[in-house]
Amino acid sequence: MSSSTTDTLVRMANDISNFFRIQPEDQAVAGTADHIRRYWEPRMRAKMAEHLTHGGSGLNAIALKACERACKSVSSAPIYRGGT
Amino acid sequence: MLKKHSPHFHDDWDPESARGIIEQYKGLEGPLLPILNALQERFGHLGDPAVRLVAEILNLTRAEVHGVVSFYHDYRREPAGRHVIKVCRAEACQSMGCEDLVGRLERALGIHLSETTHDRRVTLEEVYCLGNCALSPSAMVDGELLGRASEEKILAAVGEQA
Amino acid sequence: MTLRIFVPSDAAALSMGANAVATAVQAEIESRGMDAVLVRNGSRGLLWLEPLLEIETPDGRIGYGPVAAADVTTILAAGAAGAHPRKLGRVDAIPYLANQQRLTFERCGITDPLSLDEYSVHGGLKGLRRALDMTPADIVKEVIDSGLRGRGGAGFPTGIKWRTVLQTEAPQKYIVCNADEGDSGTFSDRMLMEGDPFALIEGMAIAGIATGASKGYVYIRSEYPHAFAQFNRAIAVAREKNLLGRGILGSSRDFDLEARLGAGAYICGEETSLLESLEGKRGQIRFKPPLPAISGLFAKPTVVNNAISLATVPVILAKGGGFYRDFGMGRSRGTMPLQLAGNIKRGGLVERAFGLTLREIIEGFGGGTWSGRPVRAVQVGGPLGAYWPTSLFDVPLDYEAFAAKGGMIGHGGIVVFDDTVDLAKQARFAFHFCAIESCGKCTPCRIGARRGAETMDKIMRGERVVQNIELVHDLCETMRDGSLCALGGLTPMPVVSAMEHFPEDFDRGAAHRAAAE
Amino acid sequence: MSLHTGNGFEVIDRGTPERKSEKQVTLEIDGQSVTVPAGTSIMHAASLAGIQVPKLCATDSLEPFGSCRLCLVEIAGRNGTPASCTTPAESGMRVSTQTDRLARLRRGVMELYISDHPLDCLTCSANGDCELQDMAGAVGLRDVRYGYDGENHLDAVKDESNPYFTFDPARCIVCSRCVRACEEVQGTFALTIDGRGFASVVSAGMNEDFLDSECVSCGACVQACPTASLIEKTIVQHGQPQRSVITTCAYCGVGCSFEAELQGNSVVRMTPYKDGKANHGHSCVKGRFAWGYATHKERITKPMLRSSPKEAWREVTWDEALDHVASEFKRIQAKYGRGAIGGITSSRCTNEETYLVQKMIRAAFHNNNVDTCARVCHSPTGYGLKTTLGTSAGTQDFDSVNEADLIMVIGANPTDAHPVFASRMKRRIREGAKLIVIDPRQIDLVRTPHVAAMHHLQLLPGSNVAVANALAHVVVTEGLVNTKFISERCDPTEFEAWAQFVSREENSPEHVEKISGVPAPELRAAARLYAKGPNSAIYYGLGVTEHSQGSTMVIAMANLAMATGNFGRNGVGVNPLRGQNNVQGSCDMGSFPHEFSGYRHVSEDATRALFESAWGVPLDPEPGLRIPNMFDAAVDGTFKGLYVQGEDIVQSDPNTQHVAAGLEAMECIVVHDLFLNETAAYAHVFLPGASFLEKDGTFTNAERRLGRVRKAIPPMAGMTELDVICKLSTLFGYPMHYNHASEVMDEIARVTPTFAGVSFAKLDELGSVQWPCNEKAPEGTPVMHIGSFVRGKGRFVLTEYVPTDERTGPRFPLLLTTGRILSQYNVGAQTRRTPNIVWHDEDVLEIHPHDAENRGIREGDRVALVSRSGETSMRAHITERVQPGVVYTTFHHPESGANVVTTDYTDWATGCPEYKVTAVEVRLTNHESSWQERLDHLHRIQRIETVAAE
Repeated sequence: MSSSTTDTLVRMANDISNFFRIQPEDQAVAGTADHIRRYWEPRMRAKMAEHLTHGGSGLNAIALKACERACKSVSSAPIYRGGT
Repeated sequence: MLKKHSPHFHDDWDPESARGIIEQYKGLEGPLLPILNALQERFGHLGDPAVRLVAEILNLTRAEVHGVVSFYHDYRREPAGRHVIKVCRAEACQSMGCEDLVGRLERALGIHLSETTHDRRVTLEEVYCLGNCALSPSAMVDGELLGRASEEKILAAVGEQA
Repeated sequence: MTLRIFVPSDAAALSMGANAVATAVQAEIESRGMDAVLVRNGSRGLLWLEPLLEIETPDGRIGYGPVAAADVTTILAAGAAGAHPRKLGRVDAIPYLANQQRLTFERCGITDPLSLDEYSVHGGLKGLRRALDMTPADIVKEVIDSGLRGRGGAGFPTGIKWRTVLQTEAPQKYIVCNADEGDSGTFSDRMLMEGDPFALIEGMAIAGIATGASKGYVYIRSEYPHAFAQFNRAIAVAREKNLLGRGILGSSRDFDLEARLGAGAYICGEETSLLESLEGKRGQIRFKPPLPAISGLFAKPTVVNNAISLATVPVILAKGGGFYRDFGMGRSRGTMPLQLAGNIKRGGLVERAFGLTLREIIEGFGGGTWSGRPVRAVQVGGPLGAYWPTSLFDVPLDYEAFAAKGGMIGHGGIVVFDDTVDLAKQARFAFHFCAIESCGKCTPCRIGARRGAETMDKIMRGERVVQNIELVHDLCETMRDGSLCALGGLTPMPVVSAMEHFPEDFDRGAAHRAAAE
Repeated sequence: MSLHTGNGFEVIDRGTPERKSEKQVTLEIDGQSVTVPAGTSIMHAASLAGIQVPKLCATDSLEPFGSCRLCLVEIAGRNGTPASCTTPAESGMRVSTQTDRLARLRRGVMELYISDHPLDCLTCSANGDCELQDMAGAVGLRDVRYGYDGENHLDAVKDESNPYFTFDPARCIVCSRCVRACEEVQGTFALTIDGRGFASVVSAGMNEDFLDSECVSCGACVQACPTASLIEKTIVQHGQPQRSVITTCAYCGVGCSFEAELQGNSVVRMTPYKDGKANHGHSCVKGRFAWGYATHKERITKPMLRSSPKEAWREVTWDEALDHVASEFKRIQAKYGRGAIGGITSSRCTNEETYLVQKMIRAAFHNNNVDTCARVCHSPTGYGLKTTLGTSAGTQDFDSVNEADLIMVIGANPTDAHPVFASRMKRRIREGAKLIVIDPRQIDLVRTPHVAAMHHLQLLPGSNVAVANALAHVVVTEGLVNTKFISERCDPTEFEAWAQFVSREENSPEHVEKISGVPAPELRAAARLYAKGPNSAIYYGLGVTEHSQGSTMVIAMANLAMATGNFGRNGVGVNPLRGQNNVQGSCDMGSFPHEFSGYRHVSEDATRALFESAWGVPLDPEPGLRIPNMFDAAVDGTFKGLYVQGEDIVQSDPNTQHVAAGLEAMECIVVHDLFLNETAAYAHVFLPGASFLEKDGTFTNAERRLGRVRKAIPPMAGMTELDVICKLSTLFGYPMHYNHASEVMDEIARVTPTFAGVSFAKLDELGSVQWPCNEKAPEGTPVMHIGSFVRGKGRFVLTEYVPTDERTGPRFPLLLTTGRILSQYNVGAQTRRTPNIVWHDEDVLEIHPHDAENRGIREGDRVALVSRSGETSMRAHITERVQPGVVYTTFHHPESGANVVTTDYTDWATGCPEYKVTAVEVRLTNHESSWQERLDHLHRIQRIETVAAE
């Protein structure tokens, strides 16, 4: 697994969280997590999960919480709940 | 004085003063003819650079400006001679022998109507009515109207000012 | 009392050396230390007498003419009471002038054209002041009642046009004065703008008030540089004296106007072409409808009137529509400023009520030809007017009477030809002129005029004369009924009238045959 | 003037445009009673009554002109013979169109015309398609009595400067239709009449050659010409067409309807179809003329294989090629897993083809690794509009612009990129609509003859969101909000939060001025103008989407439009100008890895169940890889096989070297295209594609309009994409078979609620239809969100301005932004293979005189363009169209390598690349960049080996 790809994922997660950060934190985390779950292919989430096991360096606070929520259980059932 | 008496004299194109002229009139409603008249007054003719500049400032295409310039008899795309003789060839002047007068002038100047002498001194043109029909035949030399015009009278008008 | 000496600054007078005369007068006043002032008036319209010098006396103005600069010393030395070969006596007693009925040209040549005070003293501004106290509808009614019809040529009732503009709602409306006086044989617009410009300004202001238009344009042809300059000077005076601008003459009404110079296009005398030109476009004809009164300049409701029509409005408002209506005959009411031109002994401007005959004008006022040869033809109404023989000289001047004989009054130009005229040549010229001045939009005019001239050439060369005359007749029908505007539509009038009244000039086959024998 | 042979869609020219009026008038024409809207011309009314009045200068695409005088009629009780084209019908009129007098007049006019016209009908290019010829017959002209020796224009010199058409003044009848078409239809005003009277002659510019004039070669003049004066060179060369097929242009997202006119199986002309609802008979230089690429000699028509990209291509049979692909992809899946392969659908292909590609990937590959080139252009549009309004598409039809009072163009350059729509927009502006342009560069619309923007907010690239927030700030703080609209149509709580957010000082124009460089008073004035409307419409392009905040900006625009009540009627809305012909369609068809057709997420159980039952296979509930992530995964070694249909990812995707690295890491790359494009250099299999002329299907344009693509000629390679996908899928173990594209559309309609009412039969009947088209809207939906938003309440979402990470600094002090020009299209694969190259034969770098001066750069110098990603070189063009600090280029030529320098920063929501903001330095150079040298090498290999293979 190349580190550059991980860097890309970290940047993507941060970018997503930066959009939501204007909202109250719980909503921001939820929004970021939902976005990642909806749009990231399982490999990407798995790779992020692995990065989290090493501490998730580079992720900002919201992105870190969101990734923990969205990427930890990749193989779990569909997470879509409707609505955006 | 030269300029006053030779309104058709061709001054070198000067984009800055042309721009000034255009800017002066561009606020008018329908500013194109006043601008073209003023530019021709200043430069003696309306060359391609003038057409381009007018188009640019008025936000028109050069096609439009060219279309207008080419429509009106007065506008010149090329400079005229230093003196311009316009001889009236409309009916009132016809009744008083203007065709004969035109022939005499052509022979005297060695040019045909719409032409300029080799030395660029005189351009001979026709015009249809100068509003002086009770004193036909009429001519206009460098903007000055002549009544009961004759070859002698017209050539004297050019000669005096040459 | 300071002596007033008048030398016209009218373009016709200038064309005969009036400036040199004026300079001589000024020099004479100074060298003699006279208590005198030189006034540059307009022309009286006695153009064969230009330059006409006048000296004011308690008994009236004494005229001299035509005067050369060299005559000035002797004239002033002799004084108004003395004798002089150029002396004409009291100008207003000269029959040519005494026999006129001047309403529109009441002041022309009498006043200093740029003195608004003089204008006012001589009856000016009365109409406008009255109009300012009237409702627009009442002003329009007054003009309708006067019976004034467009003096540009079409003869459409002026007041009706105004009513349409008045009734068309729009945030902006315009008064456009058509001073693109291109007809050969006409010069009344020019004389008026040079000799009594405030009359036109006042007339336009009244039109503005009557229709709700606050802006006017006067479109002056470029062949009239002198009139353009003079009229602009008058506008400047009018603005300064609040005849134009905001709250004119202290009222709550705004009206301003601008003079615009044409660029050499006879067609721009047609109202829609004129509007295109004012908008800065090629002077191509617009189709109608919509009428300019509804969608005219910049698509706004627009009054387009001839300069003489507008300059006649002040006298109508000042003296009432009924006063004006009492002049004239039939449906031709009021007076018409006629212009005597061409090969004529006494050329000039004659303003008379409708109804007198061509003979009275040409022989009475005009005195026959300049050349002294017999009159053979006369063209009334400009280049698109009919050529008439002397046998029609008893037709009275009246729109309908002229139309009944296949002619038109047009803008009142009368061009006289002596017996040297070749009517086939004149017919060819009618086509040729149409070809030169065609805007090029509609096919009958664009191609037809060219082909007409070419076919006339063939006739004049004696080629297939009968067939070609028939072709010219067919072409004339195509142009008359098919053209978009009056230029193409009326070009057949001089052609057909020449062929009808002077057939001998067209039978070149016969002439050629005769020459061959 | 085109033929309508055998296509079943006859179009009658009624001479003057249709008029709309509540008032109807009834008149009698030649004894027939006819009722028409007030304002209708007599000519038009007659045509409706089945009476064709002779005419030459009149055509119903132009306002009446009244010049030819053939259409004269007589009206009972009126003098004269008025022209029927310019005379409005009035109640009670009794009109005669045929009388002896009229016949005489018409013959008289025709006699004049013909006296100045060549008498070579039999050898004339327009023979059989000439209105002058038709009219001479109609009026019974037998003789020209003037002879032919009069003055004429027969010796006038022909202008052949334009690559596509000639102008022969000798055949001109001076009807001014060309001049008027250039003005009224195209809005370019490049033509005029020179001179007057008999000397009148049509002139381009100042009597220049067409090529040197202001002409943009849209073809409107040629279309309008009633004779052979303006005629296509193809017609001069090949003669008149025998048949025609109505189809949809394959260039931009305007989706113009065209008639492909043919002789046998050769296209000889493409003419815009008058009843086309997107273009109303208009066209641009690309669709009208630049179709020669379709049969260009570089078209690949045989499948090719090679074991590695270093080797030569080998021509093979279709069977061998497809067997190879199937076995390679199976091998890869067996070795690396189900998710190791994927595919890219094309925004240039039809809806049906796109649908099948994604179906193949989902159903046969058993994963969701499908993406489309819309990823790199308008994916943020889908995200942003879906989030706020509930639908991933523009809100209006093109005709809506006719009712806009204020047009705001943001990050789009319509006169270059969407010229046919730009002409309509310009016409509306000439009619009085006001214009605001938000763009870092002075695009033509800012000031072009007869059009001038009231405000040009010349912002720094990357500051879109800040500017949009500032506009919103003014709207909210100055009380310009449409409270009635919001209370009825939007979520009030979310609005309140948004209003509070935009009101913050950080969003004030005065603060945003510091970020964007746009003066605060300009921002305030623009916001007021927009809010005042009354109908304000936003049109935007890739200058909005191709940013790290592309989706945020789309949301911000939707917020602004909601706050001012600009949705749900004509003249308003938020409207993307889509780049490629079928970007909208490829998105609609489920090309994105996370959603099925109709924008339904793969994780929705009910949707998946619907598709599983329709397709008969279980489907993956997890989203697949997006294009940039495919390259990442390839570099990571988990993604090995890629099928690419009709997209040149190497040239068009950002950070070329990263793309190349990803491709080089794969084991089987299949390129399915017309030409050996840049991506093909990395491919193992090349499958020849079919051009739009060779197949049936539909394209969906930027206004959600489905237009039919109809097969005009047989596929040059023997198979269309539809055939190939069916075969490939079948080989892959998932059999697919469709007899015709219409069957694919039937399936799409079954599984997609917004398309439920769409069928080829309906399209043939209506011409085209805009989705949603279903039971609720059987004839489609021109304007969306009437009454309520698709998602219910309109949703305000906070849009904080988050600057991109791409920053200028001492090393890279300039900002590069990119765009396109009129004559070229996208990566130029098509237009570079046409004479359009005369207008643009290389990409250049636009640089402000100030920046050029500082670097010693003169006009035309070769400069190196360097970014953190890479380096390329091109010639410099010094211009004040760009502001100081900003440089600009196009990406139509592969040699330019604009994307070698662009970065891999992407939109946070969709991964759309940030093409529009790259920090760069520019310096003089005298050689090509190393990347360009390598490209030359790659090209040489491709070419030599391809020639060898032929």
